Amino acid sequence: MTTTQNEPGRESAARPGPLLRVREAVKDYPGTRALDHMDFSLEAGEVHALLGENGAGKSTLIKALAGAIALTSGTVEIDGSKVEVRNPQQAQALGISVVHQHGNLVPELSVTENVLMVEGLGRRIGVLVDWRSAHRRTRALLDRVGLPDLDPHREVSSLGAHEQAMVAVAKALASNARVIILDEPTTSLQPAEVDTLFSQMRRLAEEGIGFVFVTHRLNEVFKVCDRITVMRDGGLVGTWQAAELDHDSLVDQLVGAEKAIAHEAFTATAPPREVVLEARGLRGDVLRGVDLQARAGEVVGIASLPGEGAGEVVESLYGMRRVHGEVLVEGTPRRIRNPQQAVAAGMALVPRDRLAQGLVSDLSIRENATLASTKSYRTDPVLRLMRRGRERSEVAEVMAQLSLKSGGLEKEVRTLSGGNAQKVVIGRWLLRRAKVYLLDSPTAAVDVHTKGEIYGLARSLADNGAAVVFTSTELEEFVRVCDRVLVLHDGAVVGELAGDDITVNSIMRLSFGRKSV
Amino acid sequence: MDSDDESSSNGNSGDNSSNGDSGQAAGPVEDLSIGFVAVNLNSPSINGIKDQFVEAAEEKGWTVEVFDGQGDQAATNNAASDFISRGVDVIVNNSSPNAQMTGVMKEADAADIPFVSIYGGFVEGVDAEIGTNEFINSSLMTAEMANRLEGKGRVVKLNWTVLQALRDRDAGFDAVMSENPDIEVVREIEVKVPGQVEDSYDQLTNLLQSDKNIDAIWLGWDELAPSAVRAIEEAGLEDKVFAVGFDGNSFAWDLIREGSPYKMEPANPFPLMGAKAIETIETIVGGGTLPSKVVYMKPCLVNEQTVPAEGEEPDWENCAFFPGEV
Amino acid sequence: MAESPQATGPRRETSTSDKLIDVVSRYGTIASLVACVAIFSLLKPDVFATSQNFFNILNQVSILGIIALGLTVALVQGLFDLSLAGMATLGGYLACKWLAEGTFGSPAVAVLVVLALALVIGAFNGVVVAYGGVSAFIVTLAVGSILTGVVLGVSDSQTILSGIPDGFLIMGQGEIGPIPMPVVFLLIVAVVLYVFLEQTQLGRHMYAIGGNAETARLSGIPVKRYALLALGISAACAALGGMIVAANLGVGRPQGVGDTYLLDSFAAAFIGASTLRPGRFHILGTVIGVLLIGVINNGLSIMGVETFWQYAVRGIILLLAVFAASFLVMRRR
Amino acid sequence: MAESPQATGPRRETSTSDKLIDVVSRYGTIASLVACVAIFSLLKPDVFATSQNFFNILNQVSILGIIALGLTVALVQGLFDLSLAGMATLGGYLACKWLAEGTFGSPAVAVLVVLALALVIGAFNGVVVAYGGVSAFIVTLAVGSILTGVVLGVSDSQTILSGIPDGFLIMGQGEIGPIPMPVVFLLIVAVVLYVFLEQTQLGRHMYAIGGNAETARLSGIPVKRYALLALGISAACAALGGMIVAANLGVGRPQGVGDTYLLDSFAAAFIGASTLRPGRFHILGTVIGVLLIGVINNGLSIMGVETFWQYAVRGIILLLAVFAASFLVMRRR
Ligand SMILES: Nc1ncnc2c1ncn2[C@@H]1O[C@H](COP(=O)(O)OP(=O)(O)OP(=O)(O)O)[C@@H](O)[C@H]1O
Ligand SMILES: Nc1ncnc2c1ncn2[C@@H]1O[C@H](COP(=O)(O)OP(=O)(O)OP(=O)(O)O)[C@@H](O)[C@H]1O
Ligand SMILES: [Mg+2]
Ligand SMILES: [Mg+2]
Repeated sequence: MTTTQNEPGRESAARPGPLLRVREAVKDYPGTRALDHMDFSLEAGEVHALLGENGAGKSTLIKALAGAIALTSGTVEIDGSKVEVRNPQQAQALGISVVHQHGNLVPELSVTENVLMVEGLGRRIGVLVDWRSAHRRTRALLDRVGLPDLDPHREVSSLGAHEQAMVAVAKALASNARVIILDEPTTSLQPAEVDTLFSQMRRLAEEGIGFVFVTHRLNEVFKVCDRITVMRDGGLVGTWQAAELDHDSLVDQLVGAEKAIAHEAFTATAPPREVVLEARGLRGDVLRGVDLQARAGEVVGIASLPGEGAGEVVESLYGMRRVHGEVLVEGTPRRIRNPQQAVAAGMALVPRDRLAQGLVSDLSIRENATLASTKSYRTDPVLRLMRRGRERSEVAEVMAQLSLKSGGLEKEVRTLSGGNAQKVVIGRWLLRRAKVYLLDSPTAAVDVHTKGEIYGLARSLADNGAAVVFTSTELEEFVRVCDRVLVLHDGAVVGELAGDDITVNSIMRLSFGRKSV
Repeated sequence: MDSDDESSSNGNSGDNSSNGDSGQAAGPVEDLSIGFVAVNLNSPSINGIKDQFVEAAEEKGWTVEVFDGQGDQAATNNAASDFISRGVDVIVNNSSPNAQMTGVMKEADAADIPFVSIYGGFVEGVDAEIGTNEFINSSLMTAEMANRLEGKGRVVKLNWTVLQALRDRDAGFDAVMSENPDIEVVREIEVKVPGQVEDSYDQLTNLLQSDKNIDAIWLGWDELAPSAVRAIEEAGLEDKVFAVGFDGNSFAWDLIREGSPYKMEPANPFPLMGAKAIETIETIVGGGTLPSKVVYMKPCLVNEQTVPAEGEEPDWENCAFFPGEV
Repeated sequence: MAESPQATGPRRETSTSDKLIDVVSRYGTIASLVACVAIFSLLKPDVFATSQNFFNILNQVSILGIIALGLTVALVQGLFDLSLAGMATLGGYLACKWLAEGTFGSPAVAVLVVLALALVIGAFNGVVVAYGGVSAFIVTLAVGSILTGVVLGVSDSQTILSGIPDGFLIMGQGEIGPIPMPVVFLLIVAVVLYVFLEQTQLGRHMYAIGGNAETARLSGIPVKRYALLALGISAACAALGGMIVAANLGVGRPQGVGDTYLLDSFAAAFIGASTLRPGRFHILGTVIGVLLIGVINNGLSIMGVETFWQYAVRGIILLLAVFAASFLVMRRR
Repeated sequence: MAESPQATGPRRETSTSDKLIDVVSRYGTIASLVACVAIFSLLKPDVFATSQNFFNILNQVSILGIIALGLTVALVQGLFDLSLAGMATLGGYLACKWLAEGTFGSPAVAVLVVLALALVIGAFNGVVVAYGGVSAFIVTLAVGSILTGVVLGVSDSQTILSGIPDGFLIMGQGEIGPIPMPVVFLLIVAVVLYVFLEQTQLGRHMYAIGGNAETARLSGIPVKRYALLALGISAACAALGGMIVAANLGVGRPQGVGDTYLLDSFAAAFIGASTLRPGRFHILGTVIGVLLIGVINNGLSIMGVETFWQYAVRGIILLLAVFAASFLVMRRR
C-alpha cells in the first residue's frame, strides 16, 4: 500500500496536532471487519474528501467518530490529545457534528425541532420551550443552506428528499461544531443545491471548521475539496492534496488499477426495435398530458427539476399515483392502478429510496431477491410450498452475474453496503424477467465502479429486449447511458433529446423551461 | 361469592331437608390423600373454604394437594384428572360448577374415587355436594325487602345472570315479585363483568339521576354494595332508598354496621363448608350413607341487629335466618 | 421494527380535495363525539342533556382519563404499558391500607408515597426495557403479574372498607364548586401532561424518540433515560387513578380495580391517535377518546339499553368513529 | 404504532465472544424452560417429572397454544388481535348451541361452520384494517366488544349444559393413544402454521409485509389481502381454541372463556420473538413461549404455591427468561 502523506497547507496554527486524528481504527462485525487499521486526519479549515467503494468502511469510520458505534480498537485524537467518543453526547461535547448517511431527521417532527434537536429548543419561563426564538434561529439556519422560504413549522415528512437533505445540513450547522462530517449529503440534491451546499462549506471552512465530505460523485470532489483520502476494504489507500490527482488517477486509486474502467459509453450500438412501453396523455396532480414511448433496446431518460414531473412519470407508470391516461405494454392496454397490476404487466421498479421502498432489511438476500417472483418457485397454486433449492441456485446465479459482495445469500440484507443492496433490488427484477424497467435514480449512493456496472446492466437489459426508463439527479448520467431523454418542465414534456444532442447543458436549459435547445 | 367465581348451586335437587346433618358416620378414617381443585383462589370466599378444609383435613392427618386454576376451568379439570390418574383417595371440587366437570366425574367414577364438591351445584355423578340453596335464600331476602316496602314501591335489580347461583337468586326474586303486584321493577340491570364494581356504580348513578323515585335496590351479590351505597348517597337518597344483597363479605357487614343504605343480606357459612366436607368425606369413605347427596348449609341473616362486631363472624351454628327469629 | 409508514414514499402537492380530506380525517372522531352527544340529547333530552349529567359523564370518565393520559405518554415513545392494571390496583389498595392501619396519618403523605412508589416501579419497567433491551409489552405484562401477586399477598384477598379517613375519601367524593374532585384531578393531569408533552424539551424529545429512536440517539438525546421517565409517568397516573377509584367508592379492593380500565385506556389513546394529528398519540386526542367512550357508555346506560347491546353498540360506534377518521387519511397516503 | 423492542445505545463487541452471545441470546428462553423443568423436577420428582405430567402440561397448554399460534400469524404482520378473546368465547358457545339445538347434526359440520364463520369475522377485521386504514389494535378491540355482546345476546347469558353430543366432546376429552385430543389439535395447528409461515409463498409474503409493507407492495404483493388472511387465521385459531375448551368442559359458556387466554397468548408470542430468531415472531418461538408459561403454571400449582406467589413468581420468571434472551441481543446490535 503506497501512502503519500502530505502536510496540510493552510491554517497551521500553534496546535500540538491536527484537529482530528484517527489511528489504527478497527471495527469488527460478526464475520466482517468493517475497519482495518484505518488512519485518518483532518485539519482545521480544510474540506477533506473521504472516498472509497461501497462497503469500504466510510460510514463505519464516521459512525465511530460520531459515537454511534464503538471501535473495536484504535484511538481518536482531538488537537493531539487522546479522547473517548463512546456516545453521541461525547462527540457533540468534542465539537463533532455529523450528517449521517441515513436517518438524520425525525419525519414526524417540525423542521425547527429537527434542526435544533442537538442544540435544544431553548426555554422561557423555566421549563417551557421558547418557540418564537427557536423558529427564528431555525429560519436563520435555513437561510444559510439556501432554503429561506421554508416554513420552519412544517413537518419534515411533508418535505421533498432534497429539502430534507438540506435540513439535515442545517441541523449539522446549528451546533457550534469544529468538525462537520457529511456522509453522502448530495445523493438526492440537484446541481444548484449542491452549489449552495458547497458555498456554505467553503464559507465555514474559512472560519476554521474542518469538513469531512463523503461522496461518490468525483466531480464534486474536485469542486470543493482540499485533500482526498481513499479507503479500500476498511483500510487506508492514501491521502493526497486534491491538486495532485485528476479524475482518472483518482478512479485508479478508488477501485484498484486492475478494475479501473475507461470512460466507456453505454449508449446503444444497434437501432431500437419494437415499442414495448407506451403511455398516452398522463395527467395528474403534476403531470399535464405526458406521452412517452420506450422501445426494446433503448434506454429512455426522463429528466426534470424535482417535483416537475420525472419522478411522477415513474410513479404513475408503476401505479403508485392515480393519474388519467393510457398505458400500453407490448401494444396491449393495461389497467395499472396499483403496483401489483404494474408488476403483472411486466414492469419493474428500482425505487429511489432503497431502504424504505426497495428492501426488507430483516430478511435474507435470497428472500429479498425473490420477493417479486415467489410464484415461479412455488410447487403449485394450492399448497404453494416454496422450492428452496431452486430458489437458492437461481439467486446465486443472478447475484454472481451482478458480482454481489456479501457474506452469503442467507445473510440479512441490512448488513450490505449501499451499492450491494442496490444490486439485490435489481436482481429481484432479473429473476422476474420484467419487460419494462423503471430505474429511479438507480445509482444514488453507488460507488463509481458499481455505477459503471449498473450502466452496463441497464444497457444489457435494453439489448435483451426490455424497455428501460431511467432517471437521475446527476445529469452526466443521462449523457452516458440514455439513447433518448425526455425533459419535463412543470408537468409537461418540453423537449426530447437524442444521441449527441444529449448534453448536461441542453437538459438543464430545457428543464428550466427554455424550449429551444 | 364473587362474581368471577364460576360457582353455582342448583336448586332442583329435590332434597333440601338436610341441615348440617351428614348422616351416619362409619368410624374414623385415616391416611386419606385428597386432590383438592379450585378454579380461582383469588376469591376470598373460595380461599376461605380451602383454608378451612386444609386445616380440618390436616388435623385428621390427611394429606391435601391443592390446585389453583387461576380462573382457567380447563386447567382445573386437567388437574383433577391428573389427581385421579395418580390415584388420590378423594377428589374435592371447590366452587367450580359441577356441570363443567362431568368429564372428571366419569373418570373418578371409573377409578372408583369419590367426587365431593363444595358449592358446585348438584349434578348427576356427584357423590356429595355441600352448598346453600340460593333460590330459597333469595326468596326470603326478596320477601323481606317487600315487607320493608310494605308491599308497595319501586325497585331496581342489579345482577349478572351468567352464574348459576346468581340465576337461582334471580328466580327467587322473580317468584316473590310476581306475588307483589304493587311493587314495580323499574329496571333490571345486567352488570358488566369484569368491571362490575365500576359499572354498577355508573349505571346506578345514571339511573338515580333521572329517576329519584326509587325505593329499594336489589343486588345479586354484595361486591356491588359499596358502589350502590355510594351512588345512593351521592344522589342524596340515603334516607329513602335501601339496598339488599347476598353472600357474606366482611366489607358488606361493615356497611350494614355503619347504618348505610345497605341494610341486609343472607351470609353463607363458607368457613363451615370445609369442615362439613371433611365430615361428609369421612362418611362416604368409611362406607356410611348420606341422607342426601346434597348437603345444604344454613346461612345467617345479617342486618343492623345481627351484624357481628368488626373483625368477627356471625355465630354460624346458632344464628337466625328468618327475620322473625331476630 | 417500528417504522412509521408516512415517513417515506411518494408525496403529493396539496390540492383542494386533499385539504377537505385532511379536515375530515382530523376531525372525524370529534365529529363522532358530537354526533353521539346530539343523538343521545335528542333521544333523552331531559336526562342526557343536563348540566348535571355533563359533570356526571366527566366524573365517570375521569379515572379512565387519568390512566389513559399517563399511558399516552408511554405510547408516544412506542412503549405499551400493561402493568397499569396491576399498578392501579396496588395504588388504591396501598393508600387505603396504610391510612386504615395508621401507617401514615396524613392522606396527602400517603398519596405522595404511593405516587413515589409508582414512579419507582415504572422506572424499573423502564430500566428493564431500555437497558435490558426487552420489549415493553412483555416487561410490563410480567411486572403487572408481579404487582397483582403482591397486592393479593399483602391484602390476603381482603377488601378494606373501614378506617379510611375522610381526608382521603375527598379525593374521590369531594367537589370544588360544582366540579367533582375526580374531574379536578383529570383536568390537572391533562393540563400538566399537555404542557409537558407539547411545550417542554423533555416532551419534544419523547416525540423525537417515538418518531425515530436511532435518530434521537445520534442527536445526543439520552434515549434510555426517557423510557424510565415515560413508564414512570404512566405508572404514577395509573396509581393516581387507582387511588381515586378507592376514594370514590371508599373501598380498597385488592384485585380487579385496574383491569377494568386496561383495554379502555388503550382504546382511548388509539382513538386519540386518529384525532387531529393522525398517527400520533397526543393528550388532546386521548381526551377526545376518553370522552367518546364516556359519552357512549353514559348514553347507552341512560337509555336503559340491554347490557349485551351496550357491548355491541359500543363496538360499532368505536369502529365507525375511528373508521371515519382513518379511512380518508389512508386514502391520502 | 408497532412495538419497538430494540433499545439503542453504545455498541461494543468482540468477535471472540460474538458466537457465545449469539448462542445465549438465541437459546435464552429455551435455557429458562429447561431450568424451570429441572428445578420443578428436583423439587417434586414424583409428581412433576412423570410422563403423565408431561402430557398433562401439554394438555393444559394446548388451548393457549392454539390461540397463541394463530395470534403469531397476525403478529408476523404487525397486527395486534384483541378480538381473539371474544372470538374464542363465541366459537365455543356457538358450536355447543348449534349441536344442542340440532341445527347441525354432525359435530364435524358444526366445527367447520364455526371455523368458517371465524374466518369471515377475522377477514372483516382485516378489511377494516387494510382498506379502512384503522390500526388493528382498535379494530379488533371494537370487534371483540361486539362479539362479546352478540354471544351474551344470543345466549341470554345462559350456559349450555345439556344436549352436546359425545362426538363433539371428544375434541376436548378424547385421546389418540396416550395423547389427549387437545394436544393432537395443538400439534396439527403448530405443524400446519409452521409449514405455512416458513415454507409457503403466502408465509414468505407475510414476513415481507411485516418487515416492510411498502417494499412488499412495490414488489407486486397484494399487501392488503394479507391482513384479511392473517386476521382470519388468528380468528379461526381462537375459535378452535374456544371449541376445545367447550368440548373439554362439556358446556357452552357465553362469557369469559377467551379472556383467560388473551394476555397469556400475547406473552407467549412475545417470548417467542426473543427465542432463536430474536426480533421475529415465529411458530417455534411461540411454542417455546407457550411451554414456558405452561411449565411455570403447572409447576407452581403442583407445588401448591399460594396464589399470590404464583402471580409474583410467574412474573419474575417471565422477566428473567426474556431478559436472558434480549439483554445480550441488544448488546450485540
Ligand atoms: N451492522 C452491521 N453488521 C454487519 N456488517 C456491517 C454492519 N454495518 C456495516 N457492515 C459492513 O461493514 C462494511 C463497511 O460498511 P460501510 O457502511 O462503512 O461502507 P461505506 O463505505 O459507507 O459504503 P457506502 O458507500 O455504500 O455507504 C461493509 O462490508 C458492510 O457490509
Ligand atoms: N378497479 C379494479 N378492477 C379490477 N381489479 C382490481 C381493481 N382494483 C383493484 N383490483 C385488484 O384487486 C386486488 C386488490 O386491489 P388493491 O388495490 O386493494 O390491492 P392492494 O392490496 O392495495 O395491492 P397493491 O399492493 O398493489 O396496492 C388486486 O389484485 C387488484 O389487482
Ligand atoms: Mg456509507
Ligand atoms: Mg393499493
